[in-house]
Amino acid sequence: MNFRICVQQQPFNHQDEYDALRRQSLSVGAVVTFVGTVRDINDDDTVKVLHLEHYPGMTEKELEKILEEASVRWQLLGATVIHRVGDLHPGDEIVFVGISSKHRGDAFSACEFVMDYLKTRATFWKKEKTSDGVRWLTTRQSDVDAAEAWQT
Amino acid sequence: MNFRICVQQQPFNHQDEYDALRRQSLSVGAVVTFVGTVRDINDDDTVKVLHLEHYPGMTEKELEKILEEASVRWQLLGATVIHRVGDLHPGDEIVFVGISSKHRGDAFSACEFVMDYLKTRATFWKKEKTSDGVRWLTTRQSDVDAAEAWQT
Amino acid sequence: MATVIFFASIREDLGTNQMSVDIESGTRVSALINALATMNGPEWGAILKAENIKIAVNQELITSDIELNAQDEVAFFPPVTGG
Amino acid sequence: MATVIFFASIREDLGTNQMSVDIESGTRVSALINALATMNGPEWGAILKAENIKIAVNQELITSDIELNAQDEVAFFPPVTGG
Repeated sequence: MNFRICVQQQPFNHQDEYDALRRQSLSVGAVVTFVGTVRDINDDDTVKVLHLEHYPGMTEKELEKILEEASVRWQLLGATVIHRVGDLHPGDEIVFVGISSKHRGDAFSACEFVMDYLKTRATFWKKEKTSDGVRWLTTRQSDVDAAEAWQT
Repeated sequence: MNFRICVQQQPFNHQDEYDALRRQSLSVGAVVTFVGTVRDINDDDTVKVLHLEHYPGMTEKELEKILEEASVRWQLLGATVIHRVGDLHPGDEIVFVGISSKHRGDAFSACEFVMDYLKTRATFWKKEKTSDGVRWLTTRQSDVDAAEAWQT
Repeated sequence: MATVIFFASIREDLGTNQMSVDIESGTRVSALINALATMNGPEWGAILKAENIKIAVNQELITSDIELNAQDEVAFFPPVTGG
Repeated sequence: MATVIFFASIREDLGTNQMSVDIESGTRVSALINALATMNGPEWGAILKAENIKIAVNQELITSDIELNAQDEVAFFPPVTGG
């Protein structure tokens, strides 16, 4: 089981990350990837810039814990999380989560689990510059609910 | 809502397919992709060649129906299914399913739904050449169960 | 003429992938199968009436013994295994 | 010296991102917050005692008023919003 965790300003290369997961071994039968991107409209306001801040050190530890838990719950062959920080713009990629496994059920579940936990546990914060001013985003109840659903 | 359905012998380009989904519109906030690949071992035998046959015409119609149903169940912005046919080898990509949407829950659910329905409804058949001879694969009960779980 | 096509293990078991069959509109699928067995040998009847065989008419799966039109495309195949 | 760090809206509200504070081992987190308010003004107490504030000690989230060691790294931040 191979983990790759990265917090970076620069864009990532989707094909490279996908290829690394796929080529983990010839046992790989399924690769699921998720990418979150900056939307042009959030809560009815036009987004100009999305600034992402994080807690260096703690973020990587939290992401590692999340991947550890995913690899206990499901049979995984590879898992990658890349999260960007700094100033992003509509259309930009924010986060990549990729999972490879023998069978598709494990990859689908683990990928969604990692995203749900990342949203509520990894130490990132978003600040939006919109047509209406600047605001720090607050936690969405739907994200809290999604993470809690894995605990039952 | 944009559909792309393709049955082809040649490999697909993962980055191109992902980019097309991501750039569907600036409303896209989530892209989930699934790729199924040929594993080197299946049911304890070493796989040398996996031959894929399909029913031209009916396959595309079935895939279209599956994407239609997914777009009724979830809020989607783009959906792509590419399935390869002909002779494939361990490590080769068999199928690509990609979904883009505003929010991640829709993309995750739709992508897994499309795969589960594709496995049980789209007119593809696999024939394996292994160290033990040649055999047509038979339906897995786990795939039937996965598809049925969406009907409740 | 109706077009009758076979896929995967069914195609291999029968040794043919496609044939044209003269049928009248209103012929039922079960009657077509019996006609194929009469023309080609009793093993055809056994193969095409096997329990888990799938039948599509004009590329739509059927689940009952419907009446065919003279120009229909009738396909016989095993359960699908793609993905 | 303990290192005290602030992130996101907390950092902006306090107007500082990091400071060093001389504490004795055994000092509770609540006592550290009171000391910060004494040093920097009562608004610090209000901000750092806000209901949904998160506190991490040595990069581990805490949920009770634990005792600190003299060299600990203590971080205050709002609920996370990444992904």
